[in-house]
Amino acid sequence: MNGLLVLFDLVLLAGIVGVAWRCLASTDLFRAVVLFITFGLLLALAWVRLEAPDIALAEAAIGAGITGALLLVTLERLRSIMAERRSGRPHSPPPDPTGPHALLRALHDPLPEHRTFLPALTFALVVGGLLVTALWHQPQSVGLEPVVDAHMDVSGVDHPITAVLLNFRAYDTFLELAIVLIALLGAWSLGRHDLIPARPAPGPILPGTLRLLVPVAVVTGVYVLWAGSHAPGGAFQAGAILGAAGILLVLARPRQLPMAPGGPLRLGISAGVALFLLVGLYGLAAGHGFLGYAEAWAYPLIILIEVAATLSIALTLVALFVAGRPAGDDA
Amino acid sequence: MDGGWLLLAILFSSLGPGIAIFFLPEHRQGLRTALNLGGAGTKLALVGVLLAGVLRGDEYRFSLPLMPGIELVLAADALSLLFASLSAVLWFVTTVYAIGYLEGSPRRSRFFGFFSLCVSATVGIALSGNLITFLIFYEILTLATWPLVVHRGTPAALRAGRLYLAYTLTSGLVLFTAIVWLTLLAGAEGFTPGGYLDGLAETHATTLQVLFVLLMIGFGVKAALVPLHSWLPIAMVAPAPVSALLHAVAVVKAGAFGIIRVVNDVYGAELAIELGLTAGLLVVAAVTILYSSIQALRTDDLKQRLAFSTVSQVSYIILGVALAGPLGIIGGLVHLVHQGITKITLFFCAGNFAETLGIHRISELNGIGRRMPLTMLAFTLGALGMIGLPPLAGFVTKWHLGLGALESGMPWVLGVLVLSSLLNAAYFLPPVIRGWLGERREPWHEPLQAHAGPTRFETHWMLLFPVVFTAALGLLVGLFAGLGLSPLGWVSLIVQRDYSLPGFGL
Amino acid sequence: MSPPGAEWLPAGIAGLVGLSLAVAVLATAWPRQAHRIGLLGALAVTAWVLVLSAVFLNAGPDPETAATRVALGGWEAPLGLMLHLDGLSVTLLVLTAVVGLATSLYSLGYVHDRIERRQFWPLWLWLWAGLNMLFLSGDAFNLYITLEVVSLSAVALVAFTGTAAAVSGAVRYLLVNILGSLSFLMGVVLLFGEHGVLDLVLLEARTEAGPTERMAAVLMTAGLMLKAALFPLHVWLAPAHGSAPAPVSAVLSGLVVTGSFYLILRLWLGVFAPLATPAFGILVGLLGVGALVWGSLQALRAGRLKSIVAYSTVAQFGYLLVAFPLMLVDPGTWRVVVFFTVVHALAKASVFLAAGTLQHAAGHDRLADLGDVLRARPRMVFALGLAGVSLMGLPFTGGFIAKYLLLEAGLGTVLAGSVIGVLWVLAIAGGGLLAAAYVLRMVAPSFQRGRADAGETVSLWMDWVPLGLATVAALAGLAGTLTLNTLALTPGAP
Amino acid sequence: MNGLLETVAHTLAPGLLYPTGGAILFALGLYGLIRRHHLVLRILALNIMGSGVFMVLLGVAARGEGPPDPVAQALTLTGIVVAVSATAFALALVVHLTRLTGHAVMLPGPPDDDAPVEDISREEHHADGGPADRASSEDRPA
Amino acid sequence: MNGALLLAVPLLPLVLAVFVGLRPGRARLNRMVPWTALPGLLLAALAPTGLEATFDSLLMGTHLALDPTGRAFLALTAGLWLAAGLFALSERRDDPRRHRFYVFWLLALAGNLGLILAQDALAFYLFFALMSLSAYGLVVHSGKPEAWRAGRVYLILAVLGEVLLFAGLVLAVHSAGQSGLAAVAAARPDGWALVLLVLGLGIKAGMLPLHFWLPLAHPAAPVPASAVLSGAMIKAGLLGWMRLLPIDAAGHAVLGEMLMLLGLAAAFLGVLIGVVQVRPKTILAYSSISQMGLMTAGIGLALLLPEARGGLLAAVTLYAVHHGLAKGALFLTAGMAGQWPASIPGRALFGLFTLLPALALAGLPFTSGALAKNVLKGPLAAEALPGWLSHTELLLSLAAAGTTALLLRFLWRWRTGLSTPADGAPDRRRWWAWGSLAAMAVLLPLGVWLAGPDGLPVTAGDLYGLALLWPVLLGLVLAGITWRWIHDRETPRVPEGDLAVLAEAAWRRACRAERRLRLPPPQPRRMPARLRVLRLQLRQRLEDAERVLTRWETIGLLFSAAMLGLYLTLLAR
Repeated sequence: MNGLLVLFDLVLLAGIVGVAWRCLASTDLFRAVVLFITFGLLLALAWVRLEAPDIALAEAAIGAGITGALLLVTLERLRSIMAERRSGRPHSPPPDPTGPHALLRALHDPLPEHRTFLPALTFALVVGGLLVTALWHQPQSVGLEPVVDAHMDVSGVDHPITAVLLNFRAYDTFLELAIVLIALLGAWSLGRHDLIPARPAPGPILPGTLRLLVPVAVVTGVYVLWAGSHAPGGAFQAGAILGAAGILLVLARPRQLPMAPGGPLRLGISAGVALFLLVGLYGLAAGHGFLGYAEAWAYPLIILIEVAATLSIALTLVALFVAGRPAGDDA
Repeated sequence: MDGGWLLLAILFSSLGPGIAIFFLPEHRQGLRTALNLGGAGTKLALVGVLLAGVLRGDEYRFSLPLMPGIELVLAADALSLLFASLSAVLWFVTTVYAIGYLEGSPRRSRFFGFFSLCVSATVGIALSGNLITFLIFYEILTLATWPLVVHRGTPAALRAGRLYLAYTLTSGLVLFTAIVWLTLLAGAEGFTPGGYLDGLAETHATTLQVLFVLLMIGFGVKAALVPLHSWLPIAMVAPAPVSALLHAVAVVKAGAFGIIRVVNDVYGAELAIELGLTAGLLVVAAVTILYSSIQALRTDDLKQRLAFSTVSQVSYIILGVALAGPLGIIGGLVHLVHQGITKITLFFCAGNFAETLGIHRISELNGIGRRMPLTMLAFTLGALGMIGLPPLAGFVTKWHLGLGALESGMPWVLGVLVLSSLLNAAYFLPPVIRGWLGERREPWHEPLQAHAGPTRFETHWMLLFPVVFTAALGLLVGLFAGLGLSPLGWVSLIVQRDYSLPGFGL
Repeated sequence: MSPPGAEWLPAGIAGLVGLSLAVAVLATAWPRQAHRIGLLGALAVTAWVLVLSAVFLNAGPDPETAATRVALGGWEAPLGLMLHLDGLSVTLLVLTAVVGLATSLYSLGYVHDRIERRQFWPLWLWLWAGLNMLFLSGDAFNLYITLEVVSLSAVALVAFTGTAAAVSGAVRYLLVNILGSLSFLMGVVLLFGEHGVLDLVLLEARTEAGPTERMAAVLMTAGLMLKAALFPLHVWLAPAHGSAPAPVSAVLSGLVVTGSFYLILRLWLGVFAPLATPAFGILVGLLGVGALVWGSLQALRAGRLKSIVAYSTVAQFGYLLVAFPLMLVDPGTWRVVVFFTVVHALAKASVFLAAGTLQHAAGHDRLADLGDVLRARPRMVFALGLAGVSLMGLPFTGGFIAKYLLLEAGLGTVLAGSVIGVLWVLAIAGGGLLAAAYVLRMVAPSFQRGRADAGETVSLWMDWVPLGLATVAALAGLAGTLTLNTLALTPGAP
Repeated sequence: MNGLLETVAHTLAPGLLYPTGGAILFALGLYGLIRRHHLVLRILALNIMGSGVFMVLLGVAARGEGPPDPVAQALTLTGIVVAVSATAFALALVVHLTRLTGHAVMLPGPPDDDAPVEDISREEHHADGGPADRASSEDRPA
Repeated sequence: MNGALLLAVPLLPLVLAVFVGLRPGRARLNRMVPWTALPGLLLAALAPTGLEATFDSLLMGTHLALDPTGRAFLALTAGLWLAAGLFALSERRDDPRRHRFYVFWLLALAGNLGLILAQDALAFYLFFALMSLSAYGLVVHSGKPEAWRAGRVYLILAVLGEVLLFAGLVLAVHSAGQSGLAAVAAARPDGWALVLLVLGLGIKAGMLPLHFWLPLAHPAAPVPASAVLSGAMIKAGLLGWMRLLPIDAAGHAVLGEMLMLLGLAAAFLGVLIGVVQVRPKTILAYSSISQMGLMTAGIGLALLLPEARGGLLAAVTLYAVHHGLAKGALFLTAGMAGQWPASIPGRALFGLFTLLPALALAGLPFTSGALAKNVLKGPLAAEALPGWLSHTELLLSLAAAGTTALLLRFLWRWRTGLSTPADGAPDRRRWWAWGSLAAMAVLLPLGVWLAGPDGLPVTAGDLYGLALLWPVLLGLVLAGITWRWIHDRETPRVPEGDLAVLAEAAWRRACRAERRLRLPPPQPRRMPARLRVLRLQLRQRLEDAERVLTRWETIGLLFSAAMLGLYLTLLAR
């Protein structure tokens, strides 16, 4: 416990809180999003400090990366929609209680009136204060670390987090995959992707960069996936990295997306869940319990699941980025 | 348990056809009529079988656990049979009448469906073996009656329906609360002649008094006790068979029957007297009798007058129960039947006048006795019965009530009866006199013939038969009141057998 | 000597999860056949649940040991996840199966467009699977995940018609859900920080009234209140339910909201039981009274059929809140509460389905202009009325039994000397009147004299399922004893 | 003096410091959620709240003497994925909302009474478009 | 068998009433109407003593019997109804609504016959009510305004009488513990029961001051109806008194004195008001009041002189029979005004038939009147009455003088209306009916003397008696004075129905009030406009409030507030 670390912690936390504050206080949405991405990266740093490299990796890839991309593209879409509406209907702004200007400037959120300031502040302070009080009263951790440690030898993998994710608490992980899938189904159900304006990333840099970036990303992804069994990394991180690559591809050629055939696409996005479930049901049938593995088969099965999950996650993330349902899905 | 199936069969003899009728297309008139009459006839027959059984002294009981410790109990004692037979007989008649009355009108499937539901609920009320079962059927009755009240679908009908629901549902809630409370205190006992609350009288006297008031409010709305009666005259907008049902067979009777059950079989007359409950009830009943008679005098609308008369007459039942002596109870119980028969006659007649000749007001009745003698005869019998002239049904009641009042040491009740009879005469004799002795100069306006063609009798036979039947019944039950199976004989049996009270030998 | 079939119980529980998940995954992967998969799956899941509950009832006569816990993957808590089946979860599983089956059948008629079918069925099956998993979950964090599965798919179902109203309702619904989930998760984290375990049974054994538990209770309860649309946090409900497709509204109002409430109940019965104070009961009870009054008034105000029904949900959940102070006096009341929820869910779902049919026939659901269709469709009116009667708490329906038991508990409180108990009794008794008023609003136009016009033709499913479900809701009264006895098989709960 | 230092050191240990930071983030997110109107900002606020939760969780996990609790970390990972899924879905909804209504804020008010509610079971569909097509085409000027 | 006989008497007219009502056109049915009274007459004449029957199933047990009093009343009633019925048959020949008249006639007949046979309170009340109410139809039959007015007064008093009688019977039966009339009387009704019984029956008997329906109803009703009304029906009240009042060995001095007072007052007032009337039937009505007063006094005497009650009751009965027949004949006389024969012998017979009943009423020796009066006065000589009552005999004689004067007044007013029938042929049926009744004035005393029924020892001396002559002479003198001194007018000096005028004024006021108080038609009222506006406003408020709640910041704040609230409540242990 040395002072420097404490100082680092303090500064880091102050930075995180400060960035979050600025993010939420900014009137310009673009600025807010950029600050949020920064916030994500700072968090990743904090996770490292908390000895959670897996989470740091995930935060960087998913929390900052994918979320950032999603946010940015959303802003872009909003701007485009607004512009189109403005040009189409100059004299009839849609109704909005927060004032006519706010609407026309899509990416601008005026600071709210002062009416809610005091109560909101009070409540936030009280809730935060109560939380802190509760946390300060907690005993030093008991935790599950010893239990996990004791079972690592039968988990089939070497990395405790992977063991927890894909063996001890595989059910959670399975559902997590399902949630990603449901989010995509939800987004798809809203309409076809061609309803949503898609804007190419401007400039010639991206296509050029892509040629470099995509292979690197694929390699990194595969590595992270493989490393997951014994070191920080795993399906989600890998999926996020692969997904990021996919997103870049989409960004580069937004109007010429490959016409994904419906059937295989569906299979692709549900492959992870399906495989996971199959293995789980097999475990049930074989007497290891639902989502259980025979000790000997644990490792290969986990890897199998991770591979499928990675692919599905990557595909799903890209699809979420596109946001609309591909035309092929309706065929 | 063996006999339980008979009780269920009685219940389902109207429920089954009722549900079937709901799903019947509008144009299947023959099948609907068959179902209606079949159900009514079956019920009548089954009640007859039950009657014989109970007379033999057989036990009939059906129970179904509803909640832990609480059962749905159907049981047949002499009192329940009194009400059950009344509703079975009158239902049959009313069904015939309703078929005739509604001929050619729309939405008959709905009407008869709810109609049957109503009667099922009424029979359920009659056969209920404990308060909770009673409550269940009581509320079903409320709900099943509403569509009938609003059947015409006019704004007035809907408003009347709303008022009806507001009154009955509110009172239902009060009743509900009271019953739950009572059950908490005393357990879910079945009706016991003489009551089952004796053990609580010492410790919970005030609570029992409060509960009694709540129960009376709950039943009082349906029984149309005076501050709670306003829905009844308004509900007159309903078609005539519905009014007959409301006033004679089901709704009002259900309330009165509930009061009878509470006073006699929950509290027990002795306890009720001891807690000073009957005195209050007596005063309310007396006020109701007089007030509504005066109201009846004030109106020119025939059905409204009849409605107020119902309010007044039903309180005779309650008066009798509140007298809490054997003769008073006999008077009250027998009036349950007598009022039903008499009032249904009157409503049928009013319906006939309205349906055949488009007449709604008393001032238009002049000379109707010549155009519709049988209906007018029936009306006369009904009216005189209501006044309480011998040998009609109403007299038997009044006689016993009078004696009961003296027996209970409350001669002022006799004064109420005298005054009420005078008022009854004052509002019932004018229509009778107008009908027989009045002169009509212009020709009759004949809406029925205009739309259904000439009729063989003075009106459609399905409208005429019930009138004649119930009028004759009203005469016979009074005239042969001394028979063992007459309502009076049966009621005396109830009082002797279930309350171990000596009958009054005359 | 365990009864026959008991040894299959754990496998059956896991199998139920597996089956419902498999159906959902299959429908996702093969959307073209989604409706067929859905129908078969609905039948299979329903059958499975019924058999499972029969086996459970047969096997667990002792309330203390009745819970069956299944270690997933063979990993016992605290390391692994446990599925947890007891009387409470069985009851809700059966409820879900019944409503789910009805909704599925109804949807066969309602969602007939090819493309919509592809969107609808996978989401719906995921929702159903999520509900099954929610009721079976015995782990705090896993509850959060299942809640998310449920809410995300529910939001997607609300939005999937893609209209402005639907999307707007869905956005609000989603944000509220995320806020609620995060609050819940924060509570879980606090508990985990304090005790280092996530399993509810283990947590229950370790909790005592400390600041962490208190804060966790507050966070989780508030979050779930938000999700369960408990007054005054109900405002998302009407827009979401009002603009969602009918079968979705039915499931949302009948099951999803119920799921969140189930969790509140489960937590306060187990983990947080030591924390409850009379003041807490009174606060929740007052909120309940507020819900009853406010929800009913709004239902009386609203101009659209589905809005009325949605606000009626707000009002009806008031009863459940009012029951909290009663539970503090007589802990056994919780079983009544669950029975009430079951009955309410059945009735509410059938009302929504009927409303959907009417809306389909008329092309809108503005009450003022609905008279023609109501008059021409007595079957729907009957369904509305029957379910409405159950909502009012009038006999012979399940609502009556539930109301009776609630009132009994309320009066018991009064008799035990609680002054404020009078308020609860008044609320319980008076709520029925308000319910009657808004049910009457829905039903009365059909009795008005006027033109009858059946409107658009509807499929057989849409015509009959509402009535069938309403009948089930009405007859649920007969299952009162059974339900209460089943619920008694919940270890830990009073 | 030593005692004070120890208390400070104890307070500033990551196991307490980070949870405190997490709590602050949670409160901050809540504050922002209440105060801001734009849906994207609200989504950001929710994400910040979520990050607060994760920070508490990880902080708590790191409180012990030994290596951090892997279960907590696994949970966090799951939470992050869930959060990003929800965010993605929310953003998609926001885009569609803006497309349909022209604004990205939530309008207050009950869904009354004249708001047209479309009934999907009635709609005529064309092979090439979903219901959303129609809604959007209606929404746009002719 | 006995039962059937007894029951048949009232049942026969009832059955016929139903048939006449159902088949109004049948002439043959109409012709049977008068003869339905015949079984009653036969029963009275031929039935063995002690004929009785009990019907347990009828009402709450019905007991019918024929006792000596009943036999006398039955004979009177049946005979009078028979004669009047025959008279009616021809008198109503041209009435288009005669079947209606016959139905009411038959119903009233049934009631009248039945109440005589009834031996228990319920049956008595039943027949009493049947008779009273059916007679209303007879009173208003002509449909003229006068008839409606008379009918209204009659009906109100009849119903009042019913109700009072009902209450009295209930009280009496309650204290007796059983409902047989004999038992009731034996239990000595007192207090309210007594008052109610006297009043209830007194209305029917034309007792002062409830007599005023009589002078209205008699002139309004058709002649035969007036005949039975005055001759038979009002006797029902008397019979009731005889059956129900405590006329036993103890007597009842207070009641007796009261009845004496009322009876004698009626006897004189009836005369006084009667002589100033102008319409013959009105005069007869007042005569009835006067005569009933005498009978009332007779009952009073029986109460005052318990030892002599047997003779007194027999005397009253005899008086009732005598009065019924004579008054019936006189009313028929009024109806014969249009039958003044053209031939001299016819005129002589006509005169005889006219004078006979009149003289009988006046109490001329060898008429029924003489016998009745003698028998009535008989016990008075033996017993000593206290106070003013000691002058009873004188008072009775004075009343007889008044009767004479009144009847002369009747004959005088009646004479002016005499005319010969249009076709000149005498109406035989009317003649027979009238003549036979008139003849009874002399036949009755003869019969009584010869037959000498139980409890009524009649000596030849009772048939005449000079004491009876001077009142008749006094009456003639009085009549002469009246005729000489009082200028006759075409409108009566005291309006017909005396007290009824006052009562009617009150009634009219009540009717006006009733019209003002009339209820609106049974329409459920719409909500008042003000409330409707309020409801709309409330609706708007609710919507606004919900909109405020829906705002996101409200949701957030409420959410935080909920957390805070929950936390605080959890702290409050």
